[in-house]
Amino acid sequence: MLELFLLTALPLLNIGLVYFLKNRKIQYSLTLFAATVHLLCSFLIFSGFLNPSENDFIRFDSLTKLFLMVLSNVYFWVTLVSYSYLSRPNIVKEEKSKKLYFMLLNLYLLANTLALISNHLGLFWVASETTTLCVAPLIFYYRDEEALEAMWKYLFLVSVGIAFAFVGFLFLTLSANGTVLDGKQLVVTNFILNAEVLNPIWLKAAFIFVFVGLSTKIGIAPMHPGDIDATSNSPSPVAALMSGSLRGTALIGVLRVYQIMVPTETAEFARIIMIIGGMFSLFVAFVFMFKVTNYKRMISYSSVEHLGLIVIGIGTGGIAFVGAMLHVVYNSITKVVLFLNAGNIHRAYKSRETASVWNVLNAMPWTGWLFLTGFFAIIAMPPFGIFFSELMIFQGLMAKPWLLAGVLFLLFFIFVGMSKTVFQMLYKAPPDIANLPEISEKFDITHFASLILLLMLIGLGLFLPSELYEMVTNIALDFGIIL
Amino acid sequence: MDHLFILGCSLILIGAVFAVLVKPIQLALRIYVGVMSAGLLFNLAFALVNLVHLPATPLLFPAFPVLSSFFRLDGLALFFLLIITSAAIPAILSTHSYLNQYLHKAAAVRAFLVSFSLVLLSTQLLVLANHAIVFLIFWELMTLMAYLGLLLEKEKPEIQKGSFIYFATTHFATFCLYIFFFLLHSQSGSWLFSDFQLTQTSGMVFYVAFFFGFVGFAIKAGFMPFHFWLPHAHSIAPTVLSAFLSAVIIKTGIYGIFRMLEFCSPLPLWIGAGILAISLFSAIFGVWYALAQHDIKKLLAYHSIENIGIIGIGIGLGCLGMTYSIQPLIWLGLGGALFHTFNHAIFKSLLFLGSGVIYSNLHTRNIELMGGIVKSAPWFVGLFLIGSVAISGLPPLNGFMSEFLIYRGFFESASIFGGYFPFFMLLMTVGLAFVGGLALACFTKINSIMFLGNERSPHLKFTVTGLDYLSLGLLAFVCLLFGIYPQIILGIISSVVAIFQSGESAQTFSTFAQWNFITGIFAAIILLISTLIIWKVSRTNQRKSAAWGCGYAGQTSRMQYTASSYADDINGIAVSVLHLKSKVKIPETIFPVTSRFHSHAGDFSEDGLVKPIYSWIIGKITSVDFLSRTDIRFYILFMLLTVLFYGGTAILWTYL
Amino acid sequence: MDLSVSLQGLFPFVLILLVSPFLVGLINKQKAILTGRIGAPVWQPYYDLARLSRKETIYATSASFISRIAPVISFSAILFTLLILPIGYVRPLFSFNGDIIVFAYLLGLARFFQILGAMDIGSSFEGMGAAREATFAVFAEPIFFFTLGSLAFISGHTSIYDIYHSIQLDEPSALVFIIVSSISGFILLVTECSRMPIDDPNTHLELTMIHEVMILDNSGIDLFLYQYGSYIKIMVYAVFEASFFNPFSMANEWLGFSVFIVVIFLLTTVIAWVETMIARFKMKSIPQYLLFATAIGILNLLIYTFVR
Amino acid sequence: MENVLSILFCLTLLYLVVTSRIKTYVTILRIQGVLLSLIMIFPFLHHLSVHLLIIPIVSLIVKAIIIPRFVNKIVIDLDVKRIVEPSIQPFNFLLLSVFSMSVLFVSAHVLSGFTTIEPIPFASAFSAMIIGIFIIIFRKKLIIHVVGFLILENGILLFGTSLSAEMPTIVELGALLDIFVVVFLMGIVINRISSTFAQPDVTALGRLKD
Repeated sequence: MLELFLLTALPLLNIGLVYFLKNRKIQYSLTLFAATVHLLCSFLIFSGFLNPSENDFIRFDSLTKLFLMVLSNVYFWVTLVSYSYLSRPNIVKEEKSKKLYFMLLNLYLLANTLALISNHLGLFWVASETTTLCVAPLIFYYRDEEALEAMWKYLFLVSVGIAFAFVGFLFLTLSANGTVLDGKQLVVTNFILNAEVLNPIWLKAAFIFVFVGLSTKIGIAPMHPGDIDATSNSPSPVAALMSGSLRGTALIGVLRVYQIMVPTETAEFARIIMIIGGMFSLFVAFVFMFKVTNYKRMISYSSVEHLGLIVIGIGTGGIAFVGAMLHVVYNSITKVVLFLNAGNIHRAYKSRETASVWNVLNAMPWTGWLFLTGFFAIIAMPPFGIFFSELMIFQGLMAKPWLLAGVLFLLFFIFVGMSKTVFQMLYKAPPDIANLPEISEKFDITHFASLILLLMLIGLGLFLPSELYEMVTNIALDFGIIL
Repeated sequence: MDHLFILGCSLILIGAVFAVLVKPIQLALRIYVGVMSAGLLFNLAFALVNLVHLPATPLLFPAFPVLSSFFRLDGLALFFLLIITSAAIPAILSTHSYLNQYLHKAAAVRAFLVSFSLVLLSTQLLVLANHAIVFLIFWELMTLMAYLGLLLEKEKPEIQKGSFIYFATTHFATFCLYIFFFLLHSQSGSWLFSDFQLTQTSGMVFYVAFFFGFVGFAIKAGFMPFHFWLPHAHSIAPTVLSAFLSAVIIKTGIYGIFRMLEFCSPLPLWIGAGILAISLFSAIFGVWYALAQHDIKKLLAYHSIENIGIIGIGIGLGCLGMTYSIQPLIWLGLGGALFHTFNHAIFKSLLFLGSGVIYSNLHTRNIELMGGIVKSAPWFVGLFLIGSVAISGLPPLNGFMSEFLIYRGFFESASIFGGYFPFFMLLMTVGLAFVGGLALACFTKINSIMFLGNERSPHLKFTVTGLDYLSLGLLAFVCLLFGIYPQIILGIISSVVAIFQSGESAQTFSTFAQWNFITGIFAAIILLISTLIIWKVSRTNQRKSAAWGCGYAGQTSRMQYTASSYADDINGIAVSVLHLKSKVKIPETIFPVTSRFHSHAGDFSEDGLVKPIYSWIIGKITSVDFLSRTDIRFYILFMLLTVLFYGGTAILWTYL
Repeated sequence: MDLSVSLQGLFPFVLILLVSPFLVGLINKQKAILTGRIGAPVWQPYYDLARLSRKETIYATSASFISRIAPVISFSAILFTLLILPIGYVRPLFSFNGDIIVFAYLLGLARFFQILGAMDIGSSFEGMGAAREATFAVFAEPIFFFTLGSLAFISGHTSIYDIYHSIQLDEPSALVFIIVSSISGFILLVTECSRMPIDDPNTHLELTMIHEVMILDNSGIDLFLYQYGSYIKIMVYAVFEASFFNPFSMANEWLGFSVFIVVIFLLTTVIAWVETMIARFKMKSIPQYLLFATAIGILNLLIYTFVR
Repeated sequence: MENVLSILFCLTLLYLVVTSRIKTYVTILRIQGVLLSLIMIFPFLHHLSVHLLIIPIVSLIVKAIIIPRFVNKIVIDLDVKRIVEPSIQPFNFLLLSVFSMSVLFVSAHVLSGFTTIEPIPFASAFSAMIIGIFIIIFRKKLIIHVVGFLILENGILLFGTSLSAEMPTIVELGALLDIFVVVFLMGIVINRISSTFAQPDVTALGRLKD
């Protein structure tokens, strides 16, 4: 129970403390402390030093361990840069948002951790709805019209989506009616053990509703718009948090249901659905990469693309599944880098429109180069991790050559569209030399975080640690994939 | 032996570190050049030593068995390592003087130096890779680092455009290679090159794999019609990088094709025939496009396409040899191709580095604005001239020797094959001769317009630094050496080609020509020329006078023949094929008024193929707007429809 | 091969060096006769060369070292082509596998430097001539490879000497083949040596010339080298042409020698006759004319390949 | 008995479709809350344990009292017009709703043939969901969207109770709390939107696009 306590109690305690202690520095230290402990704890769990006990509500299988690690990692870096982000000179309106910032962050950590470790679908549902609730005010950080709209859309769309997911869970219980499962109908492990007795019709219905519902959070097209609006209008650390961890949290819900379906004959159906959803996400990213005029939205669409790719990988199975799991890790890291640096650009140029950003590489060398490197990482250039995970996904897709051809086609044009935007921001000479805003930058904590994360990405890619690989293959094993 | 290589690579990395850390940029540059050239020399020595000891193929990192299985030191890899290092050393030497003009932008220069050294490193490791994934990693790294290298003057719009085209196209090539390697992997179950096998018995897989592999490598190599990125990238790159791009990076595509041939034996006939056709096409139109250019670097880039075509002709010939297992043809074709690859790396480096010297003095790439350089820098012009003669394939320089091998291959094949073969082979020979004629026209054009006559735009002085002379001189020396005495390298090539020769009777180069005889003739020619020149100079009755102008004495430098007019006769024949556009304003009144002539050479592949397809796709994409709704009610509707759609899928899936 | 064979090859080499101005003189004399003049003596080229070699050399102020080395390189390259070419039945001094390629490219080298030498002055007259020279060379090169290359491909040899010696006139198609080849060869000669109807060696109107205008600013020893080089070139191509009829000489050395002389003499007559009777072509239509010659070559080879 | 209540529930839905007064929407939310609590109390009648009573009571408080009151307060605060402007003709909407409800009932009947569902609560629940969604789709006012969302949630609740599955009390309470907080948050956002934009409906929210 110690682990559970470490993972959840500290954030819980912090919520109260932060609420009463108004000094932001203390708030920050407390939150960072909780984040560090969380990171340490999940690392220990990940590497097998701690073996937490499990019950009907809590479970620590490989999937949980991996996603917990992803969450901790993203959360830690986001917290680390939060203080400097909050201390930036800005307009008065935001002062109000800052009061709640750390409290919501702690609540988010608590809810997200619970969602990840939950073995009970009801608990998962409550926890993930709570994550939405604490992210929504964070989206509204800037308190302007766009943020308001984004917050409304995200809140409403995700609430409806989560309601759909709930319907899905109810279908799951329905599928177990009249079987040995009666009475313990929302416990995932029980389902997995008795998958063969489940009613296939309701199983399929459950998957459809869960997948569609949670897609609003994962960002699978066509349920992606709320996500796009939210990540592009929220402050960068929050956007990084959402892209890096919240999408993963929703994904784990889908994966749980899929895991139940794996031994049954309906698994094939789930795979088809996931591949359709993934392909449609790629298509959407493909279309919008040529339409976006806002660089944060562009990064959000890139998230849609990568989550789509992950879902395709999961749906394809085999080595692609392994690739997809690694992709979750790599994508989360890369997205943090991109969003943090996009935030720096936003602060300097006071605009999210690509057209009003020029020559970032010269004006802000640190941010510019890190952003460029992050861009190379996200388009799967070696030696960054995404290169390897995409390669695995492609290799798995070789079994379906036409699909692979389609994926590569879409990815190529996504790359073209994205790089056009990025390069324009980074190199384009300013139209009017005289009216340039005064920009000077020093090496600060966001750069430090980005640098470490990129190095981590290279390290994880090139020298794939055996622990990580073992973990991923264990997950694959849980999903019935033997390599 | 491999500590030489490790030492070399570490020195290259150390060079990059110095470039970043040393504070005064001038000093950083100097240290960089020193350290890098030392590192490259080590690697050159490593390649040479191992090549001499062929066919023994030692391990690269014997201490680390896992790592050493990723790399392979066979003849082909080592030969390309030789090419890379011998082209890289002069490029590095020239870096010093070329970058002097950019020293005020210290950060950009440092970034360039780092990416350049990483390009060098990844290219070298690329050719040694024996593992498909490792190969792909270095392949992409090379692309990426070369891309970063292009950004030295990133504020210029043309550089943004050109570098983007380069990046996007090569990324596309990488995607093709993904498919290629995956198919190979699925066939052999291994990622190691040494295990790859692709036979025609595998049916469809063979064709698909070959298609994607060839397209992927051909894009990199610049075969027509995949070449369109090449003139853009080469013309905007910093010249030292252009030299390396043209001399080495596009050769990695050739390297890939060679490897592919190794995997796919036995080769069906259509591969050889197809490669021959596409190569001849590239060669002819590459040089013809080159003739129409005014931009010296663009022109040289098109010449790269021509030379890639010539190399491809050699490869195609070798493929025919492999198909029918005819040893001499394999030797002459593949050997000629390898030799030409090496030679092209040498003389194209020479020409590009030369154009870099011109650019740093005159700050223009337009040859119509040059002229008269020979008076201020005769030695420099002499060196450039050696490169020009070599690339035109004229004796007694190395360009001739490799083309000679390929010609010999054609003649050889004619005597072996019967039926229709001689006819087509003769057509290829004539095509090659035609290419030679065009190349001659082109290089007389640029040498004349750039160097000779009077200055078109006055420049104060033309300085060529000692390091420039050193690097150009080294390259010119190699051109001359391998032209007169190719036996040195032909021995190596024959042991490299042995990989492709099935059967025991690996022939050596001496079978195909009396090399010593040729050496003798060429030496005699040079001797005769030198004697005559000395004799002529010693004659005292010389004098200077104004040039003959039909009695008109008021000639100005603007009245000289221009590059456009020089090439007009030849290009006039193929205006439509070449996408040549010209705007003329002819004076129509009796008294002359302002008139002008402007010509521009397009590119059929870019203007006729890539752009239309690209803009069609983009047009279709941007016209998709059912997703661009802002109303939240649509999002909910989408959700509902998606559920219904998936439900329908479920029903279909269950009952069909 | 042993020394005696080599020495045997050296003899015709020296002979041709001596005889080549005479050949030009012969052409000019016949032309004069055909136009009803007495004309200069056949020895006139020798006098010209002797005069040029004595005169001082004038360089244009805009000329560079290229002008000084170009004539030498050009001349040397042409000289060496002579060493490769077989004369009648005699094995040349240098004969090796692939010498056909060296032959063609040595002429290319000569042309390369001649063009550079012309362009060195920076005068637009020379530029015009050089551009034309380059253009026509592009289209002339294929003709060479078609005429000699098709023989090489049929015979399987790559040495000019072997190629000529492999010609067998044992069937009518071969005879036709040889005759058509010699027509192509004649067109090649006319182009390469700047004779009518490609170029007019007599006019001194700068705008219409090719070869003459390129050497406009050369004088003294340079002009000597260029002129002598061009005389040798004509001789080379005449020999090239005459060797097509080599098979007739297979039986008997003396018969061969006489055939050789007769053919070359006939050739001079034909050149002279053509120069008298035909006007120079329009510059724009010359490439078509040359492509026509190439087409003849293709057709010829096709017929030969498929009739056989 | 459950079936009767479910049918009543359906009737409220149809009334929802035809009405155009916002006040009626709130009233119907109340009625549905009461109906749901009644349905949920049945397990208690079988077992008679306090444990089973907690959920119906809490849901009665939340669904029938607090939330409708809160919605009503927003309506009054915002001073929105009482009339709902539909973006579809009322008759067509009714037709569509009746059609989808009949489809749902028929398919529920078919499905009950070979699975263990009770057709009437099942179909009623899904009718509520689909009509909740229709209300969101065909109405412009944001407050009506919230009502539509609540109808959807009511449908889900009905669906949940129609299954014999047992949720742990804590989870169920959490779910109710979550829904309450969501609605609360939505209310706050709508308040803000109405103070920021001219009118709180979807036409105001069109800034974020590509």
